[in-house]
Amino acid sequence: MTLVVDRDHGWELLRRMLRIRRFEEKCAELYSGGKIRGFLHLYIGEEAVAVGAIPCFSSEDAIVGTYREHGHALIRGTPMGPLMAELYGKANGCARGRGGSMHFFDAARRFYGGLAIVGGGLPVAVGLALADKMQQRRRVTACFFGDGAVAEGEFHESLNLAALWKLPVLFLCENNLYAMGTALGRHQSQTDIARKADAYAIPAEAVNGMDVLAVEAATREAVDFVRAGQGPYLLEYRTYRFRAHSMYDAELYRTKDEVARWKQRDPITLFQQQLRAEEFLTDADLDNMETAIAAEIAEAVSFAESGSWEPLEDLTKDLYTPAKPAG
Amino acid sequence: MNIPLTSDEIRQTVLRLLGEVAPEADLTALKPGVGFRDQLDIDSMDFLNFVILIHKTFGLEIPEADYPKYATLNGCVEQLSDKRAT
Amino acid sequence: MGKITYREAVRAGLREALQSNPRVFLMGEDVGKYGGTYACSKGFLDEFGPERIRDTPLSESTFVGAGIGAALGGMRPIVEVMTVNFSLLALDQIVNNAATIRHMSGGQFSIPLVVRMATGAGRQVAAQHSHSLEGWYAHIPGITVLAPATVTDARGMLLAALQEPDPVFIFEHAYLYPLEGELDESALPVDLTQAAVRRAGTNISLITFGGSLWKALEAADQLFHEGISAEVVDLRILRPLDISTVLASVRKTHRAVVIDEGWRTGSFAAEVSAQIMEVAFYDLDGPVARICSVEVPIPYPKHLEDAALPQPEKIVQAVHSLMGR
Amino acid sequence: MAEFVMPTLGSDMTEGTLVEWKKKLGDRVVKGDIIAEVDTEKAAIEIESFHTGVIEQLLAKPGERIPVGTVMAIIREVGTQATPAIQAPASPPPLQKVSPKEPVSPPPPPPPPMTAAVTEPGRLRISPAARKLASELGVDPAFVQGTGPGGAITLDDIQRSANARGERHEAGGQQPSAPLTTGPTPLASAGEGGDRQARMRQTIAAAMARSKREIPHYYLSTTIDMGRAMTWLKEENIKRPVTDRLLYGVLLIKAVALALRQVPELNALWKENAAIQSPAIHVGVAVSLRQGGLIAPAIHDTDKRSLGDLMSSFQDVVKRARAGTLRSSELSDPTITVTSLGEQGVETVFGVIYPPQVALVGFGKVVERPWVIEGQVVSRPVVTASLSADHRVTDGHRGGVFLSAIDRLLQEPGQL
Repeated sequence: MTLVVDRDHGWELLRRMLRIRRFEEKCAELYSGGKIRGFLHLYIGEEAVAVGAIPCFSSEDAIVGTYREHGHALIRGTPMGPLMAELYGKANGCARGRGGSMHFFDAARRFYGGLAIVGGGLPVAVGLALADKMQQRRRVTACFFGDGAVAEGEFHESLNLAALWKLPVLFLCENNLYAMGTALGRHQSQTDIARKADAYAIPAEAVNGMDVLAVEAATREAVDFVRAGQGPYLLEYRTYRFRAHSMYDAELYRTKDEVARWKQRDPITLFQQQLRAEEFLTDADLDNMETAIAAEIAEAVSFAESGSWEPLEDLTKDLYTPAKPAG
Repeated sequence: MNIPLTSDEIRQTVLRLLGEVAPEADLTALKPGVGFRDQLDIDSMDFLNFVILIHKTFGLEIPEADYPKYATLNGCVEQLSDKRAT
Repeated sequence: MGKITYREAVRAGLREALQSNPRVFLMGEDVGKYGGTYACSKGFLDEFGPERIRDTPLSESTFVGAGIGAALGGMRPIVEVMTVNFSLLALDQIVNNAATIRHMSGGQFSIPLVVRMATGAGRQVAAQHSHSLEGWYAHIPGITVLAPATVTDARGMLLAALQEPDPVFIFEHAYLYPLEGELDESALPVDLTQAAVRRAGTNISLITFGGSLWKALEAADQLFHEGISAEVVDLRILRPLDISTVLASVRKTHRAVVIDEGWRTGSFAAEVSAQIMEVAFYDLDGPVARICSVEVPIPYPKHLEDAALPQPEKIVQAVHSLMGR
Repeated sequence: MAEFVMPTLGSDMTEGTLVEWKKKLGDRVVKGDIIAEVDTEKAAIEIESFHTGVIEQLLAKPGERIPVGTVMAIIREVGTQATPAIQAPASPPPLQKVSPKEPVSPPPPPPPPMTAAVTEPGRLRISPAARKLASELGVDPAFVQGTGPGGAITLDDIQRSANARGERHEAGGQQPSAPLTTGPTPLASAGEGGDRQARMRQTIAAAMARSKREIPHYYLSTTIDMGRAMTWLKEENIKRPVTDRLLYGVLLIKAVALALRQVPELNALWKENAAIQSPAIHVGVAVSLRQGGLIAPAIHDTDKRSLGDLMSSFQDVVKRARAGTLRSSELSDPTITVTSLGEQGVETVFGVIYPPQVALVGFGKVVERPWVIEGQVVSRPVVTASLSADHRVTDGHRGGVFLSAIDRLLQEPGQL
């Protein structure tokens, strides 16, 4: 187990994970209250990945995500208010309310969103990296995808092209063991996802996705590799989602005790214990954190509640760039 | 399924049918209690056509003996309301 | 007869198919352990076993192509693509193999394949999960395209499709699954050649299919109370289109509104309108109106999604303007 | 002679650039020899000749862009006469494009359909179904007010205008006036509605004046017991659904038609100073047009038709008369006219004959009158039938026989 070097960094990692956890819990609550509609895919249990990985990228780098992207957007820096407003579908949402839970976008932070078709983001990430390479920009594109995506042709086509053209893209597989309702072993012949990268001569590594420090260390190393122009790299974060695939799911595909077993490896609980062991964390510290986070969430909710609906007349606005007439 | 029409809807329909028989007649000033033939330039041919339209629209068999009951707007509405209710 | 939900009707059709023919098997995303995204194959894994109820990886192109291959190889596959949104990844297999091989091989092979997928919007799941693209599929010669809108069609169309020697695509509007309806057992197995007049009328023909049928019927109800008698025609089959039933209706009413949840430009409604114009031109008392989706990616917020989709009020308005009211 | 043309070099390639000729004028070339090198966007390609012979002419020059299919050289096949050299014009003729695959530029996309915009001047906005109905009913759409989308004329508009059109004439007098002259009904003539009414009036006036001027009318009338007829009619109508019910007017028309069989002289037309009996009996029925004006279209072969058939054509004729959409033939050849003014309260009609007819029968209103049957005074519904006849053609005696024939016929309604 890697050691926490200094307290502030330890606090920052814990605070971020808690921030995601509480935000997602609030979402579940608001969903059942009918405030959030449509699909909602929660990130609870996988927080260590986003918290450990995303800060390794510079503000210049690009992030391409999936429909389970609340945590990524929060850590990337999009304020909680616009995210909550987007979940409400309000005009002050980060995509003006048009996308909802699966489609967060933030151009200022080069967050190319939630792209909700499984595997759909991979080719896009390869393209972003191609543009960087052709314009000699030392930037990295992070491409998050789930274990389900490795079954899509786009996964294999993207890895091949990225390797062929030595493109600065970092493939980040969040393997939470289930593609919606199908366990990894029932949809992959080769379940060691990192080994799939060998077929395309892409260096790859499996990482304990429940250990935020391990995620951070492995990701920092991979980012340096890619930023040095040595071509793509793949990390397989082995993690687990404690909640259903989405808010419509009876979880028939896994057993209760399996979930319970994984909860013993809750990344937040584990990290708290480590901080306490290294005397970096007291109950009071934790309470302060939780209070601050709760306040942030409350403010985000009121920001969303106070937001207005986009006027009907704007239905076709921004279908094309303004120079061209809409429609 | 035969949704029972309100009396106002029946009145509207009767006026519409009357308009088809006598398109240029001014139905706005029609007195509901007075016979059509006294207010409008309608002859027996027009009245027969009117009765035929009532028959087709409301699916009712109207014996000649009942013609007088359909001579006024009120008469028509009254006849058509209870008849449709059966 | 009795009231069942559209979902249960689909499941009953699937079960009967699986029970009646050992060559029939169901393949698709989460059809097994998960019981189907819309629970249309709930309990099937236990009842029929993993050999005939196959969960697939998320590889639409491959498992649809595999369905084609299995059909060529003598099986009777039913492939479930979760939604039409994900079927885009399999369009190459559908257009270039399923629809083409028979003709291109000079009639040597036939591909007895049924593909089912959900379609349509209305559940606020935003643009990438809310497409209505049946019209694209109805453009492809070599396949049959069905749009069951009623419980009876949902129950009967699959079985009828399994009698077809060539590929059949069944589009089940996602909004319909939970809705209850009257199952008419006497109509089984259903016919796959004719449109159906769901409500007779004399002043105007409302022509539609799939999920929009119920909006057309609601509009017809509103119009009835205004003294306008609207006839509602459910196309049921998009390819081959039964235009004669449509023309019989338009020749009677002289007016037509086509309702289609696809985007207006190049929609299936455009094709229906063109065929009406080409054949019943001299029976038309006004231009054929179309009520389609506004041409935008379907937005997540309810008020915008509702504004984008066809609605009964929009149908009624179109009828009013056509009738000069 | 064989032509060497630019071949297709790829499914998406429409033209190539000649890099260089590999053969000179007069050279022998064998099928399969490389004859030229052509450059496409993709690559430079050597092209073989498909003919064996001698190069007669080279029509293309290196560097020229040549569409697929264009003749580039002429090869005289071995053993054929050298053709006189085609005069190479001073400047190379533009290579005419013969390539069948020349994609014809698609016609410009049709302009988006104009919705409310007015179509170009003179072109009427009218629905196809309405245009068809207008021609069937003889209505001129130019004068119809459109209520459809964008002011377009609809079926209802045509139907409404047809129904209303008859009414646009100023109120005519009670006197039945002559039918309008023959030929297409003037109602359909162009011109404002107003002056059409005036013209209708003028025509009626001319006919009536001529009738009074030329025809020495004599008048007879008789009162007919309608008891049996009315009773029979009541029972008959009970048996009939509302759509097939009869009006008593039909009995009168049929009686007149059958009576004419007994007195055919009254069923004649006066032409060139002589009455020509008509082989067929077409009774013209005078139809009052609501805002005045009159028209008397014929019901063809009136005597040969059943009461039910007569009733439906009677209804049809009245409807079309009032819609101003009668066929011209119906106006031109009634052989006698019947007019019934009972509903207007008239007891006896002293009508004016419609030239060239020679008789007119009028009926008043049916009234209850004391009536003696077998010495008993009873109350009976009676009607006064009157005959106006042309004394040049018939005398009162024949007129009387005719009227009593009508009377007798009405006493056996079942036989009508």
